[in-house]
Amino acid sequence: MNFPVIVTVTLREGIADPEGATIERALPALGFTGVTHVRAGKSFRMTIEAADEASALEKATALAERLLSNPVIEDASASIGTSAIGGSA
Amino acid sequence: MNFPVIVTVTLREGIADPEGATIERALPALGFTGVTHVRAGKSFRMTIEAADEASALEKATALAERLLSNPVIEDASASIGTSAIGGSA
Amino acid sequence: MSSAPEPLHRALGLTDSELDEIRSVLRRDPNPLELALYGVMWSEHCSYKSSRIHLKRLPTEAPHVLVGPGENAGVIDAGDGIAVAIRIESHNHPSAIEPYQGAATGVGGILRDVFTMGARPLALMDPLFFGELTDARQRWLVEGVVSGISGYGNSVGVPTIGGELTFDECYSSNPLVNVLCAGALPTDRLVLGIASGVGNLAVLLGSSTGRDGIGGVSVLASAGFSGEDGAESLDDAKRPSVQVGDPYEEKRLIEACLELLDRGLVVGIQDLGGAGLVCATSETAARGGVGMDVDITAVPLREEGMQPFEIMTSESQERMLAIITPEHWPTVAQLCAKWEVRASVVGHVVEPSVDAEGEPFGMLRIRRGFDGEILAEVPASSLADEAPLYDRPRRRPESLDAVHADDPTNDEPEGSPNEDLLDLLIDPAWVYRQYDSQLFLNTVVGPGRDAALLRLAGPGLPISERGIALSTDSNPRWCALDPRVGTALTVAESVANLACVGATAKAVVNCLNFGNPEHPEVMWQLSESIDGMTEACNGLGLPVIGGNVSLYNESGGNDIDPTPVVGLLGVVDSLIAPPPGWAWNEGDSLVLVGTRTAAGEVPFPLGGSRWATRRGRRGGNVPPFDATTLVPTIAFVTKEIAAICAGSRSDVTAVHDVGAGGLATALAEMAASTGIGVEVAQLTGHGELFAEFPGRFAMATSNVDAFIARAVVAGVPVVALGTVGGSSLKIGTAIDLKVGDIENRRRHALEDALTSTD
Amino acid sequence: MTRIGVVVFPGSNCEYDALAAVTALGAQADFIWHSETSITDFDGVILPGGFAHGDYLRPGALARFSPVMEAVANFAKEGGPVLGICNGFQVLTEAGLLPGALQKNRGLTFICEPTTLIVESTRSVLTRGATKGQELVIPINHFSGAYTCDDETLRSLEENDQIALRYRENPNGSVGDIAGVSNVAGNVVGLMPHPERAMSTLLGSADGRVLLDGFVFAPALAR
Ligand SMILES: Nc1ncnc2c1ncn2[C@@H]1O[C@H](COP(=O)(O)OP(=O)(O)O)[C@@H](O)[C@H]1O
Ligand SMILES: [Mg+2]
Repeated sequence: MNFPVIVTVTLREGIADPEGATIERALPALGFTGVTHVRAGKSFRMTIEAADEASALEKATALAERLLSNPVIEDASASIGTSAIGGSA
Repeated sequence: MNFPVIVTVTLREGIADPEGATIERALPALGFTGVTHVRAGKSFRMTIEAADEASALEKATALAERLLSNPVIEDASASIGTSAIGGSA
Repeated sequence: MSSAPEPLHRALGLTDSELDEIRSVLRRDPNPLELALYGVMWSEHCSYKSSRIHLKRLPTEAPHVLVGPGENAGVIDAGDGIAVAIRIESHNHPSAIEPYQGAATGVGGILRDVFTMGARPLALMDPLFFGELTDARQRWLVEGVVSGISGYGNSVGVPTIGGELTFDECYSSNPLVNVLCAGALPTDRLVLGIASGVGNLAVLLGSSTGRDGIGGVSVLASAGFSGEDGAESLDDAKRPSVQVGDPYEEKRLIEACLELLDRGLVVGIQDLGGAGLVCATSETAARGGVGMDVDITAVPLREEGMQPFEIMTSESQERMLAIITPEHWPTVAQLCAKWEVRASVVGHVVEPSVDAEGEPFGMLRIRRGFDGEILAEVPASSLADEAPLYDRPRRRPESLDAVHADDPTNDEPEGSPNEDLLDLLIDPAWVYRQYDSQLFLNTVVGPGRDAALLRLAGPGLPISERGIALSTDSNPRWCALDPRVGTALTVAESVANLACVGATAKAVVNCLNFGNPEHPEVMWQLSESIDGMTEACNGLGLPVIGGNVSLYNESGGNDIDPTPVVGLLGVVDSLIAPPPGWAWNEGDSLVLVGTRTAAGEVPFPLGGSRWATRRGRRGGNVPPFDATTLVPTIAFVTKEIAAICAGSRSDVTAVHDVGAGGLATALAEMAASTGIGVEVAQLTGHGELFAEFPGRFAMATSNVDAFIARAVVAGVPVVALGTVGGSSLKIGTAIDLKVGDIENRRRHALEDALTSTD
Repeated sequence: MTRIGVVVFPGSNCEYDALAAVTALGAQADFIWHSETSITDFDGVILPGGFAHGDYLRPGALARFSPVMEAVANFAKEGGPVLGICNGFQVLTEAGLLPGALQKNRGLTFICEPTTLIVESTRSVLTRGATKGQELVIPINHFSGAYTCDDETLRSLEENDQIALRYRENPNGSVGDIAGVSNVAGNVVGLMPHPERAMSTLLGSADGRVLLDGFVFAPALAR
């Protein structure tokens, strides 16, 4: 079975995030107030073939930790998505 | 009230995604099979101050569309997160 | 939306008379696919139908020209068995909607034009034009475009060694992003985009094909032409035609193609640019006078349900078409596999057909399988070379007389000229610091000075002591006042830039950015500009070896100012020491080489100068172009500096041409670059501070008598202006500024403007 | 004759420059394609700059899985000198052969400009020809060059004398102004600046020779 999966990668707490900080600084000028703690990261969508949801998630977690993030500076988490892209194939 | 929000930005369907394609090509050699339709994107976590969840989401969506993505090639979506980062700051 | 269904040919951008023309070529009605092929190939962008009759007037020949206009890139013989290929192109419209990808794919496209010739790309340049930075959208465009060029150029591994940066209201809705690429090859390896040899294979290399950039042709999807599967949805038609670049794919493609060429495995090679596969197959077949069968099913696709018209016209990036002999196919396939470059045989070179008069011609056939159904069948050259040419109406703008009369030359400065000068200073370092400008260990003079200077060296090239110099120049302010003289002066400015690094100019490429050619005023500007370039090139003995025309740069009915961009390539015969820069030494004498005033004691006009433009004074006249005084001055400076490059001792310590912003700006830049001031005793008038007339040089010398004597012998006007020293720039009674303040203002001008938040 | 291997990944782009620098010093240099599984007959290995595998995902993230990296790790384990320049440094950290990570520059733009480096340790194979405190003008050219590590790692780097080079003026936000680090043994070293671009005054600086000469000509030392 095919499962849509989303992996999100964020910088670990304590690691400086200049991109998030830059966005946060720019917000008030654009009229957005009350937005704080902006952290920039990456997201990956994919389709994973597995026997069931649990094993799809397991596979995704392994992928997230081994490849999609650098544990020295990043945290990763995987979840089953509502709509992965490209199911049409 | 403060709401943890996650904004995800992905390339629109039909727009080439060389990063996703390159990652997908590399996977089998790393022992990951059955992973397809990999699409790389960005994610942003933040804390939004708003009266209620709905208006936090509204603010996040406006932010996502106006600042965090270029609608010509990207789709953005906002959701209330389970755990926004950075309460400690 | 209009309700009356538009005839298909018009929806595809073809006029009724163009449809008639197609009918007479085919001697029948075209089918929708054929119509789509003509639609893209006969577009202004691909066919140059409005500009071609004018471009023919440009001088294109010189003994060192190996390939002139018409090929993917122009090529000159640079000596020592090395040829240099160069090309410039625009990517204006894509950059306006997605600045990062628009600029990035512009870089990718120009690189392919150059390595198509067998040359390894060694240098990029990026002339950029935006609206004023007080507008937030312009700041977004600048950041996007610059990071797109940086992101693609750095990653693909070609240094960006210069460019231009112009801000003017007229580019607000229509930014210009031009990119130039130069590369080098062993002269004996030159290849052309020709398909020859019946039985040879056309191999598509690189990326898979998606629906990228199927701009206008996508009407076919909504016009009910759906092939047999009818799978397309309305979404397909609305799909943005933005292309995404993949520098990693391009890098591997460059290495694979150069290795194919090195090993003699290809007969001809052609990049896929505008109009994609139909352009590459029809051009190679037309040049070779042979036919070509294309198997639509052999093209690797990235998306499902793609129809033949989409496959043939897609502008997916990072693709090349190589023509090879069948026996080389296994080796080619293996080599491509090593570089992880996809390779597929998509075409067969076939016997020419014979027309009604018994003349042979190459037929392009699009088929479903090489032996399968024929979906389209048209003479290749009718697509590639036989688009109708137009002599569109031209008219000198009626307003021009009034514009000329509104002359700022005698305007008195209001307030302090010190402030005027500080306002003119802008260091583009914020831009070029983002570009790898050093790769290949060739960059002797990088971005930020008058011209870039590179060692003529690179992987696989014969050893040489030579250098090549490059400059891009434009002056839309001049060209708005007088497109003919303005263009001629732009060429002069470029030649002067090259002289500052000791290089002798060898060849010109140009990118002609103009408005809507259906406006007679725009056609007049274009024609005048081409005449001006012709006049300057003839006067300076320079061939034009390539170019690009970008029309329809307009928005809301307003055309941009005429913006011809000149790219100039020059050669330094011996480059073993760096040329002097802008940095003079305490105690040097400052001299001005070149005429101080226009004819007699008349000051140079200030029309079109940056000084006047900043004050909102956009009228007046430009100075005349005069090759007879320019040529000896340029030759003198070139010789002085070339001697230093060749390792000779010299009393010349600094040189800078007087360009945009005039003499005051040139001196301020020199002072800022070294931290040492200068005192100039007197001036002929305030106009002399800011007048812009190319072919004049501010130079510093440690032996003013010897220097002046040499200039006099060469018959070149020269005058000692003052003495270098101290910590201020003082010019007569007009300017008195601390060098530190100049440096500070100049260094931060761009970043301050980009980070302002209003 | 000393023979240096220059590893080439698809997407590397400074491999010719590294080759030219090594040959200019009088040694022999040859490319090692990333699919090679062993490194034999080399006295030292350089991982050059560029964008291995497009730098997709993260710089070095995919390159670390190239077959050659196992051979590089073995070569290093046996004491062979390994130098990662720029992207090569990023690959070495991703592969765990050097501590820390390289993040996007503080200013979020690519930077190409000359920097002044201070030699901090002369213990590494790269800096052994230099003197402690020596200043060298060497250009940087990167987007992700901000050296990052946690406090504990930073302390151990200092304690073990693993910080080879620091910037005089920090251009990118690197922790502790760090420009280059080595492993504990000193035979694996990575730096963001490009010594191969500073080999001749014609191009602006010849200070890179001090570093590369040390790397190329005392390779057997640690073995
Ligand atoms: N967009 C850019 N990209 C790279 N270099 C640039 C760019 N804009 C300007 N430069 C560099 O800055 C210097 C000054 O440019 P410019 O003012 O156009 O010079 P000039 O007036 O002498 O022709 C040149 O060396 C040029 O190459
Ligand atoms: Mg210029």
